[in-house]
Amino acid sequence: MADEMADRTLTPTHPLADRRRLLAAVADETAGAVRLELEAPVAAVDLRLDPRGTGPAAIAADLGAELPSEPDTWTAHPTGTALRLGPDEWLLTSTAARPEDWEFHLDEVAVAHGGMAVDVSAQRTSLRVRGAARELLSFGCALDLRPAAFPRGRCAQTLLGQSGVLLAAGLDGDVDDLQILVRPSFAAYVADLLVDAAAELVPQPA
Amino acid sequence: MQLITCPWCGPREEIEFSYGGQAGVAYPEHPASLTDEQWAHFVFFRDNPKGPFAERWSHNAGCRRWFTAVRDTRTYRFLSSPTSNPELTS
Amino acid sequence: MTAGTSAPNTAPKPPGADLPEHPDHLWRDAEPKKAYDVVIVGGGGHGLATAHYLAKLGITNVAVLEKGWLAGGNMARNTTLIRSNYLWDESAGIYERALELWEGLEEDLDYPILFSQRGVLNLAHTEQDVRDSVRRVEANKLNGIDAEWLGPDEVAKVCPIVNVSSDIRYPVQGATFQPRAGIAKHDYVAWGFARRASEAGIDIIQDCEVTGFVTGGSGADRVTGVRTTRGTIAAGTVALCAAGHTSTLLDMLGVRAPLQSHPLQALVSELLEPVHPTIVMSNAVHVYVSQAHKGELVMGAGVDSYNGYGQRGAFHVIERQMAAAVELFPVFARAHLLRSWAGIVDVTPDASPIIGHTPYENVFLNCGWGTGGFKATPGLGWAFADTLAHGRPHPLVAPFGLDRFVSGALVDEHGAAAVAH
Amino acid sequence: MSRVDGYGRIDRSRTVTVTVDGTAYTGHPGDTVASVLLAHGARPQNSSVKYGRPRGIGAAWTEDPVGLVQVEEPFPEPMLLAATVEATDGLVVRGVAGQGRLAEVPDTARYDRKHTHCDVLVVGAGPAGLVAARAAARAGRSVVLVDDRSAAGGTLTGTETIDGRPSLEFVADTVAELAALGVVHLQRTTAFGHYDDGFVLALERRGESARTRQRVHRIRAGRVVVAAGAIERPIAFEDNDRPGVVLAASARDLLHRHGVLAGREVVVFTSDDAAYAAAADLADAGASVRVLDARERAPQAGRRRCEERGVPVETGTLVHGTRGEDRVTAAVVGPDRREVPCDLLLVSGGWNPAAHLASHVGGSLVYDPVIGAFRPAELPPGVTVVGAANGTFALADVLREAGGPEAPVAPAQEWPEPTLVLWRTPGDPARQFVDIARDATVADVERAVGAGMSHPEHVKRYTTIGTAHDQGKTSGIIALGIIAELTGRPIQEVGTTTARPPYTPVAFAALAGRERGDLFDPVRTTALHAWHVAAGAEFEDVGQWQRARHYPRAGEDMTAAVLRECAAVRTSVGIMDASTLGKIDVRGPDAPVLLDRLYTNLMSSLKVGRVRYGVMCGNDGMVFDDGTVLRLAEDRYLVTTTTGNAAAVLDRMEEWLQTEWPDLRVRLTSVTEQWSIAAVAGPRSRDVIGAVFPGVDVSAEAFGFTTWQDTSLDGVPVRLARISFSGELAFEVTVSSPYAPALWERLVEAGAPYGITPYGTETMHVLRAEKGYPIIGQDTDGTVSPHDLGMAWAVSTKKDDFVGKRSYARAENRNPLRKQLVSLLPTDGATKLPEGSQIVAHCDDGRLPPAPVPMLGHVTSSYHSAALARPFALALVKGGRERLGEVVHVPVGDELVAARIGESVLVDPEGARRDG
Repeated sequence: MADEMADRTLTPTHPLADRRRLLAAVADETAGAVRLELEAPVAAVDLRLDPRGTGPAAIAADLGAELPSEPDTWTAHPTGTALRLGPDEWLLTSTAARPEDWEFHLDEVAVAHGGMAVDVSAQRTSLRVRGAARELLSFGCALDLRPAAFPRGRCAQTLLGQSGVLLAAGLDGDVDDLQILVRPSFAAYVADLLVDAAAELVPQPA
Repeated sequence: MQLITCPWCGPREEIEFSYGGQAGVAYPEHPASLTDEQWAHFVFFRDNPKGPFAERWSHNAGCRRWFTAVRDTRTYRFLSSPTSNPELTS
Repeated sequence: MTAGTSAPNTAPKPPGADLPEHPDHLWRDAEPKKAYDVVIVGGGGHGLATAHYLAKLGITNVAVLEKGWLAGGNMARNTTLIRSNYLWDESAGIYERALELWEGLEEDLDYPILFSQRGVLNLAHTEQDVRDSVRRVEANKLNGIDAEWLGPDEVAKVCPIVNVSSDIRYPVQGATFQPRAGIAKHDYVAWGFARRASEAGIDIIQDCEVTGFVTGGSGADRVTGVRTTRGTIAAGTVALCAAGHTSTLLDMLGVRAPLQSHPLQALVSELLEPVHPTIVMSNAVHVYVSQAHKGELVMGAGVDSYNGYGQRGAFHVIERQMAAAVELFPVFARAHLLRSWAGIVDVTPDASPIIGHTPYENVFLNCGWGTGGFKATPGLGWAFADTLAHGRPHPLVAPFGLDRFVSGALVDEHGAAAVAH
Repeated sequence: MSRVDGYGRIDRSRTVTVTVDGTAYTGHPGDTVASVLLAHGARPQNSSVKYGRPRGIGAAWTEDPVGLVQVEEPFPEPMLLAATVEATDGLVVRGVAGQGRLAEVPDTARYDRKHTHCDVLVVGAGPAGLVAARAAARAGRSVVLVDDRSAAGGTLTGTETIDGRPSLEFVADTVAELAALGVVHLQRTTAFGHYDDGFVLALERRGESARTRQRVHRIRAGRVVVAAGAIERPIAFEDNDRPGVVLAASARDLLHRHGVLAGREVVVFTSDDAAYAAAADLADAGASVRVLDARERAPQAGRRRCEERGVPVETGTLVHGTRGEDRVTAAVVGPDRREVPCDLLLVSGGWNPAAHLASHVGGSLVYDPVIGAFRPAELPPGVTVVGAANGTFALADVLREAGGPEAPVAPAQEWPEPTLVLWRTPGDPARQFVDIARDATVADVERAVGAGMSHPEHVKRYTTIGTAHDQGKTSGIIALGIIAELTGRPIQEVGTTTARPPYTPVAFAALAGRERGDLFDPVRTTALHAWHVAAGAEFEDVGQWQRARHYPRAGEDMTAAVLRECAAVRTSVGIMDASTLGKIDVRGPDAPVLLDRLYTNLMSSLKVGRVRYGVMCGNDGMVFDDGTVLRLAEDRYLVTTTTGNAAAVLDRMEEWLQTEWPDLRVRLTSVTEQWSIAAVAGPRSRDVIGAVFPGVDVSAEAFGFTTWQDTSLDGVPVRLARISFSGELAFEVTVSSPYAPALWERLVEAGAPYGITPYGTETMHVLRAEKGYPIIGQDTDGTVSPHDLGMAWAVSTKKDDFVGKRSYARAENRNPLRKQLVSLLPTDGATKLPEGSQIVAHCDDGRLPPAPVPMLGHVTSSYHSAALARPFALALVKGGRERLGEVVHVPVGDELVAARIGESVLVDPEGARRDG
């Protein structure tokens, strides 16, 4: 992606650029209990396929990894992840491709199988919560986020406060973390909500 | 606030869903051939039973799929496991 | 009362915390007779008011059938707002007639119904709110209804506890104000009507649920009697005043009406020193609050989204209402939610009631008031009694016939009516 | 000082000072305001709501019908029970006379919500709750245990033995075991509401010094175990409201929790065994105690314990009343009304199960004549009630019922005597208080019943019994009992009143939680928001979005700024952020079919590369939304919606697609935030676009109106479309949102030579109004059809059907007097008609006729026009298009303003300007 970017002088702006410092401060304030990080934008398409058709296999062959077959789960592929959003809907991300190429390429494969791919790279922005992520989100999310109920590999579209979000558990695997994908226009609200809730994790003076 | 079982996402909080009212009210084949009264009944009139009611719900904050379920309007309890549109489930 | 007089060290009473005494007799619990000229199904506010005004027309061979305890449905559960500042002429007509009657009701019923005209503010928070508000105020004025548009500063003068600062999420841009709007004590209103009707010889029959209707002859378009849990009662005319339960009755008659019954929640705080001099409603920031006579804050929450006859709603609706209340009235922060409950409101596609003829020539319909039923009580009772007496819709209710959904002549209060209630 | 050494779970090494009604009292951590007052033999200076009679402390916890205080410091809070307010240093409270007082300043304390999930939620950490929680936890369930008191143990005082050990040792061990088993154990936490599917709301009081003062736990449990105990039942007798009349178990609780002896000379009036424990304990603590048992026989064990302590027990004896002024000095006993001196009169009429939480979710109750109370009957799935809450009172039975196979054991009670159910004793009903909080007496109940009221709800409303802060926790059942007596019906038949949330009062702010201030409702902003802010924009709320309304320069008001911005667009070039428009990618072979069914006009005939304006209606034929439709490919469209309706339009399209036409091969994807849109409008817009995109031939011939082209800027894909909402030559520039700020800068830079002017929504509204383009939601209100808007041209006659078409054939839609969109020009050429103004017929005398005045319609939009150099308006007028040229009147304040009806298009009706 770096080379692709090289010829571009039109520079992108992160939707949460003005919250970066605020979010970073949380780690210190909570004595490391929880960390909030902005993630670099990635290419993403909304993939629609008949799950009973030949499409999923074709896409899997192209990606070199199976699409998640279970509801509300995600799988990794060589350049990104595939999150299952619905019966006939997946979100496919790539850190390697340019958004327009990612759409064009996957669409080509999908259309041949009665499906389609639509570029949604800028439709969501991503926040990563590390550490006490599950507890932090419990202040605004009604979903059962206990590891047993929402283990690594699970994802879910749900509500965080009053904003729709797409949550994914443990994308890195090593440390317990949650990824929050949210619409850019709601991102500041979600960031402020999390920062406010993080105060609950600040160690109380004895 | 009750749990509603989305056929795809499983049990979720009521606020994630939007209500679609009575299920099984089909759009008329030939609206033009209907009398004003028949058309009015399609547009405005819906059953309002005290008891089991087949309803449409949409899991708006989740997978955005519509499904139908039977619920008792007295107890609010869902009587049937929701069934989603066959076209859309694996 | 003796405890008062004989009580040691009687201190001054706190303002308003005390309520007037009730009469020693309210109504006769009647046994159903074999037949009545008019059978009113539903012993709520509308049924009882209709009975009262029928009596004024000299029609007293009347039964009011209540399936539970008198006025125990929405009448016992509503938040008692009375106003007439509706947009459309048709609505303004019936609600304004009701307000006129409210203004004389205490005398008419000889009952302390605690009608208190403290005015209602309908807040505007967006440019479109402002347009809709001005539109409604101007329409009200031309219809002879008291109404004014107030800027934020004037809003603060009328109700100093409203947060009119510009730094809230949806700043108050102004409000419509109807000074003659008010509240009344719902139970007393129902009991006042019941007492008058009972005095006039009308039978008030509780624990009497309608289980079916007797139609005359084969496929006849008349109902000759009403089957109830206390026997079959012959009826000359049948008036349906069953609010949220109307569909159940209509199903028995094989008649369809565009009604959906939803839970509507309300709540009160503990008794508080007077702090809120008027009534405030806000659409954008959903708040609806007044302070009742004893000092409790009375609030109406939103209508729950789904059909329900359970007389209970979901808690997130209450939580959202509380958030809105604290946003607009910061001083409410430590007031306490004391009790919450729910009624069953019958909602129509155009948010206006359905009144008038049914396919049965002697069965008349009154339903679909949604959240507006209480304020209309005397007006509806007055016009519906006239409708029953003459066998045709009174001009004030004529626009609300079932046929409007066929013709398309709706009275759509969604767009412009301020927040419900 | 009635503090007793060796009693109480208070920290005597530290003291706290609380001020009540101006007097400072010292207490200890672990005290409540009530226990501090009683320790000093004092009471809050409050008087009753109706008769102004003195009120003391009636009970040790939430069932107290009296004992209300108003907190003044650290922050005013109305109507709290002295018995439930923990004594903290510096606390200032006062008694209340019926009404509480709210603070005049906003509450800055933090409140929040936390979601918790568990297999089993146990409500109550008394003996039943502790062993129920232990059993569940030992079985490997995830357990949450909440209890409203400051410490676990419930009614256990330490005098009992469990598994052969002092009960409090058992409590301590169990609490430790629960912690070890990972149970989430919350004290000072009241489960106040129970909703469907195991959803329980619990309020945690974390203390005034905590960062977050109160927290609402939203608990979703697989099973809810209600172990909330029972509430002791008083007995009504004359002047039973007098300070010093206290529930027996409460006095015992005060002794064992707080080391407070509430009286020295104690009379215990009971019809139940439990009060004997209170008698014995108070005697042990040094009080002189006398037991008056209403029953003919006293329980053997109880009698023995009393005899051991020299506590006389009289059976078959009733208390008829009390003597005293501000507090009780004697009990009036027996038919001969002899006076038995006392400074504390304890009462126990038995126990009422606290099964409220089961009732919240529709659990039914049945009257049990043996205990004289309602106990749970039918329970909803997933709900269990154990222990006293279930009507099981003896400790041994409670443990067995709640503890399962590993239940601990307690010695069985020897020879219990059945409770005598006694609502009142003989006496003057007007002095016998049923609901002390509401000053409601037996006489009031008699009057209610005499007035024809038989249903408890009627009596409740007539007498106000059960409506106070305690919601009738002690009075409700007595009222029912007396109604039953008076009407000669069994209680079960009289019925009960339903328990509804909350179990105890909860502060509004606690329920608002985090949804306050900035977090009350999300503020949605576009990728260009920072630029607008820097440019000094004024914003307006459109739904949750904040859109730049105008960009005032120094000294400009909105009118001036908007006139300037309008002029710039009409004479040179302006730029606006149109990113909030809803955008939906419609994709699939049947996309044309779907759009033909949803839009009033034809979309299948739209050629790839072209753009068409479309109108969407509901089944009722009324305009629901509008926007442009770009055909991107044979099987692909990009649909735009109004800002406010973006979500609603997508929802409606999905609803049609999924529930009516699932056979259509189409998929919908929201791309509202994927793409940002800059609208560049004005005669010089071509120069600006040409400069930024030199590779694009922007000539009218190569780039015609209502066409679009894809291009790129520095390798970033950009879409250009010639769409105009102002009537001027205009381009919409669409780019992936992260690149919008950079692209916008390029456009502004390129426009500098032409004085490119950023303009906001207000200017956009003026420009479109000059062209007669309606704003859905402003010029429509859900009762307006496309024909009413003069958009018959947008309603296809070729299509058999589309959503709403059938409704146009209805009688009302053919009514010639339907309101139609027209323009309105004030004849004085100066008055800007207020939006929303009503329109009446021309009044020759210039005066309004008396009300009601028929209305012809109303002003939907009204502005000052730079192009017309005058104010103008759009209006919906009955039969408007038949009235062109007519003069009507518009009431503005006390004036009648004459205005002439005209065509809705006022600027460039022939559309000559759109090509520049």
